[in-house]
Amino acid sequence: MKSSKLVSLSEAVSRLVPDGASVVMGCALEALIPFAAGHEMIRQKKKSLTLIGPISDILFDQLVGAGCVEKIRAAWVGNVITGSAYNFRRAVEGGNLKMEDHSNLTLAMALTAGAMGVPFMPARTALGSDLFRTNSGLKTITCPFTGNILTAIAALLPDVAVVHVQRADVFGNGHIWGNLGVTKEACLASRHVILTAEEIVDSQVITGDPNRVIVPGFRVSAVVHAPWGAHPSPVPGHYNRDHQAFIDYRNRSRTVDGFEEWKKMWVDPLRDSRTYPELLGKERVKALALKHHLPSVPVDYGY
Amino acid sequence: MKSSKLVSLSEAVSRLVPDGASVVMGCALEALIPFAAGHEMIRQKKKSLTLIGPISDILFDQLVGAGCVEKIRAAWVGNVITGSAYNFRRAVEGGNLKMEDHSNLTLAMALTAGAMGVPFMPARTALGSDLFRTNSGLKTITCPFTGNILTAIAALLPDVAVVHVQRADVFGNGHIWGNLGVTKEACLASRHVILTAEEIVDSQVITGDPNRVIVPGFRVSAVVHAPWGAHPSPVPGHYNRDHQAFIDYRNRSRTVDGFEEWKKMWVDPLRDSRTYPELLGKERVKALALKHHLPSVPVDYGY
Amino acid sequence: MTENYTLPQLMVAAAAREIADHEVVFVGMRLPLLGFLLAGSTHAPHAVGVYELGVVRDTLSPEPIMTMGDLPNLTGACWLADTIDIMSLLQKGLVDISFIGGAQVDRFGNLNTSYIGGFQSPATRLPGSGGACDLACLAKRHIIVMTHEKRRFKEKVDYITSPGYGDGAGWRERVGLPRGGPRAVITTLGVLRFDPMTCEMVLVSVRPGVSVETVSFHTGWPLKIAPDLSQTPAPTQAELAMIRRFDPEGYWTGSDKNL
Amino acid sequence: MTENYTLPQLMVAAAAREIADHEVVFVGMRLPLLGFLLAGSTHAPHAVGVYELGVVRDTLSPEPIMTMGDLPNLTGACWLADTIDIMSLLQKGLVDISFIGGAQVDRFGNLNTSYIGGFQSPATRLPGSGGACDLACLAKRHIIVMTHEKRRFKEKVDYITSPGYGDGAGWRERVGLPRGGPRAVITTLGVLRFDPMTCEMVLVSVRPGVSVETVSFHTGWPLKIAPDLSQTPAPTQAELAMIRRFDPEGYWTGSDKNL
Repeated sequence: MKSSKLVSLSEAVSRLVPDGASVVMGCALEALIPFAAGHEMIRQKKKSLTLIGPISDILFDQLVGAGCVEKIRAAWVGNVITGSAYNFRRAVEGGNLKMEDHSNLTLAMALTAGAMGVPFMPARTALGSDLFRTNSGLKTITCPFTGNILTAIAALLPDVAVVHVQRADVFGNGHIWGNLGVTKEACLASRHVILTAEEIVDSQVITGDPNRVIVPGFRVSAVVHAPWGAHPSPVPGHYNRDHQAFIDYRNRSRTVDGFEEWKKMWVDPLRDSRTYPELLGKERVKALALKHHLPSVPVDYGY
Repeated sequence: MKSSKLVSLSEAVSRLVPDGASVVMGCALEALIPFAAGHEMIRQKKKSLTLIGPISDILFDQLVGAGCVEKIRAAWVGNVITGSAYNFRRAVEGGNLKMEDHSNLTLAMALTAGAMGVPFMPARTALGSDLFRTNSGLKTITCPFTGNILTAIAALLPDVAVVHVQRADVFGNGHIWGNLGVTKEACLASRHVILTAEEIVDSQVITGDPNRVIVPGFRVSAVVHAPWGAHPSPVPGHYNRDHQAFIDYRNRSRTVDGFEEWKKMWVDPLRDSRTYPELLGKERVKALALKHHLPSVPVDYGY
Repeated sequence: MTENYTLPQLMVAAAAREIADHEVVFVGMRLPLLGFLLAGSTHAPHAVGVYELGVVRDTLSPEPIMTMGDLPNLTGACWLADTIDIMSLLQKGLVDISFIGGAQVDRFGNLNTSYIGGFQSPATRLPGSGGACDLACLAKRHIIVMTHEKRRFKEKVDYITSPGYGDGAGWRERVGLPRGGPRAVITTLGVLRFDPMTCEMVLVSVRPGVSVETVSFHTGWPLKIAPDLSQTPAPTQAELAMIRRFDPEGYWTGSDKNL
Repeated sequence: MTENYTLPQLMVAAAAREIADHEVVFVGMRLPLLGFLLAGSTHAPHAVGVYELGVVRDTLSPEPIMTMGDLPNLTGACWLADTIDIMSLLQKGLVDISFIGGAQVDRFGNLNTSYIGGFQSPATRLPGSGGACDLACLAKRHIIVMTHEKRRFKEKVDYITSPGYGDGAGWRERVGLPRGGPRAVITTLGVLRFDPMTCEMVLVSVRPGVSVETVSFHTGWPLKIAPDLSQTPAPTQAELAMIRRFDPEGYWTGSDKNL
């Protein structure tokens, strides 16, 4: 029989995210951001990581603040509803962080190239912009058919993709729904995939609807049970976005000391992701839970 | 309010498939082949069509036999379980059909380029093959980053994609499940999209599960109710593949006269796509219907 | 005069007016998101919103949203898909209009949201492009929405995150951009458009109570003024009511803090 | 000797033996499909099957299937996706083994499934590549399965649909192919492999009851014979029982008609 890939968050991160690894996260943009996994990287004091992702919405800022990051390859690093990411700003302005500037499209196409197994993708974006000056993975080429000037975007091939899903089986088959961002491309482009899942379910729930599988189990290296593992970002079917947490983080992270306080409160106490809902507290859990349930109409995979 | 795009098959084909049009069909490969729409093109005596698709499994052969086709851009034209497509063979061997040879990957990437709005895609396939001699949309290029020799595949931009789906609303939002082939890319690459649907359903069924939508309604030009509209190919959730029909077609189409007989029996009598099940007969409908129903577990799109 | 609206409300209303019915709108964050919702609930009910997260919707969300990633924005969407699908609509030229904010802009509408003070040793690192560069390159037209200050309206931006008209007429074609360019700049002081011949920014309307001199003073180059300069229309009561419905807490439009 | 198996059954068994456990197999149509099912139910239970339609599965379908598009092949799959996703696994080098049939093959394993007699005015137009060209270019290794006849085993094929080793050693690297090449040819008369130095086909086993002379006679070039030539193992009773389970009507393996 197939063997289970279910491990603890601590084991997944310690085995698959060595110092110096390149990690793609926050692939669904504002939703399903794997905060639990990122916080475990902070607890394990990872060093010299390269972070890859479209916008990250404060997760990258937290890893930068904790000193885990050497380089970021991203389109945007900030706090969606408040603006600046302060650790990120301090690090770049202090010359302590390498930056490769993408747009959302160049990043998506770079991961698509990695997923498809080609060394680059041609695009019509970014021409005339200064992204070419702060991203060595962009060059201009001429189309062999039309003569158009195009942007060639070098493939991104992360060491590991960390993806939060709603439900997964122990073999690594996971369901995701909602807006998908660059999740599929990131999984296929990466050497390893870690799934953190709100729920671990019977395999038949997953293989009973194979169109919702984001990446086949044989491409996944580890599955972790991490309820509320994407908080404060939203998880369709599970919980709403915790806007207040993003505002609180902005306020705390304005100073280095404030960030340390935030970290002491939200990252350090946890040794096992299963206790996160306790840390969050019953009231907040209740406030963020779905109030209106809208189940999809089933489809038939019979024969 | 939004206006309905629901029209008869006859109107959709007459309005959106003029003589000389390029039409992509059979996008899910062996499943969901839009035979009803293809047969309507035969009844309307379309001329000089360019057909685009990965394998087509006898649909292209039927249109060639009926004299509708000037050119085929495809990876494979035949009958999956019996081999040769006889009208196609006769036409190519007689010098009456232009052929552009693709592989499944070059065709998928050509449509992907069309969908993405770029003039070509780089690939690592087909190098050293003679596809380059019978497809002017393939050239070799050098990767600007790695120096690798690559195949550049020119974008395909069909005039119209004809796609059979399981269920759609009248606004053009359609659900598809099962293996998807190149359906999404074909829809996005094409100027117009015609959906033929097993069922027309309330819009809330579709927008209640937006991850199953194959292409957003604003990109769709016409929706047609065509029950059993993909027979004899299989439709997940609705009916199994009618193997005997493919074998019968092989036997009939071995000669020009045999093909004409087949056409008289299966294409000419129909005036309305909704009456096809009558032509098929109750027994066959029953034999092909699903015997084992396996509904998916719903997911929650609430908030 | 006493104004019964905030500056963000004025800008949201001005942004909404740029959207025509039946258009495909690439919806961004903050004020442009509200502008799209306002347009969709007033003069442009058939506008389709596409969101870079992987969302297409042509109806209002069942509850107010703070950002496009909020779950009500997924409920009843007509497509939930991949970012590349949405960006491909843009790259193919199927997006009619989009909106971009910026920290710095020059007279040709080139925008900087990346580095203040040069990228080698920046004084300030801003969040970056996100989708803005793509919108500026690939939408049929885009609208710039930003605070009007001299330090932001610069003779030359420190870094081009999102190309406008480069150094003037013909530049976009020369660098290979397939279409588009900025159509208007909606600011805290008025609205500017671009001269079709020179591609230079021209002031076409000023906010009620603001003088041309004030606008010029806050602009870092000698500002061109349209001969038929008008007043930016104040938001109507109906528009204000609708904006309050979409931003009930006033997080975005209650004061000027979040511009 | 009396054989208690058909030629297709022999070939299916030989094809199955090429698959190792835990491998990712790009599953084709006809005999290779049966070979994969046989391997998965005998020595390679952890093999993963990927199908160009957009299917990945690591369990047997709940009912026998005639072709990969049959609905039982979707039931319980671990991924239903786009063709480009499956082909991308291949292009990235994640597919260990695949199988291809052919109408013509030459000594370097180049295959023709497109045009007999030159593409300008072909005597016979065959269906074409399908995914075969991609498998031949991009799988880590591929296996050719075909009828052994002189008109098919040609000094030079009329058209290269699916590249083998071109004109010999070093050719694949020269044209830019990233990996792979044919590993074996399973025919109605025996099994051939490729000399690692010259990349030329070498007969390594013959079917029970067939002589080397017969194989040479049916080959269109002076055929190299392995010094340790053996006999192709006949399918075991257990293998035959399993093949009959997957092809209960004997459509593919009941006689030699569908080779």
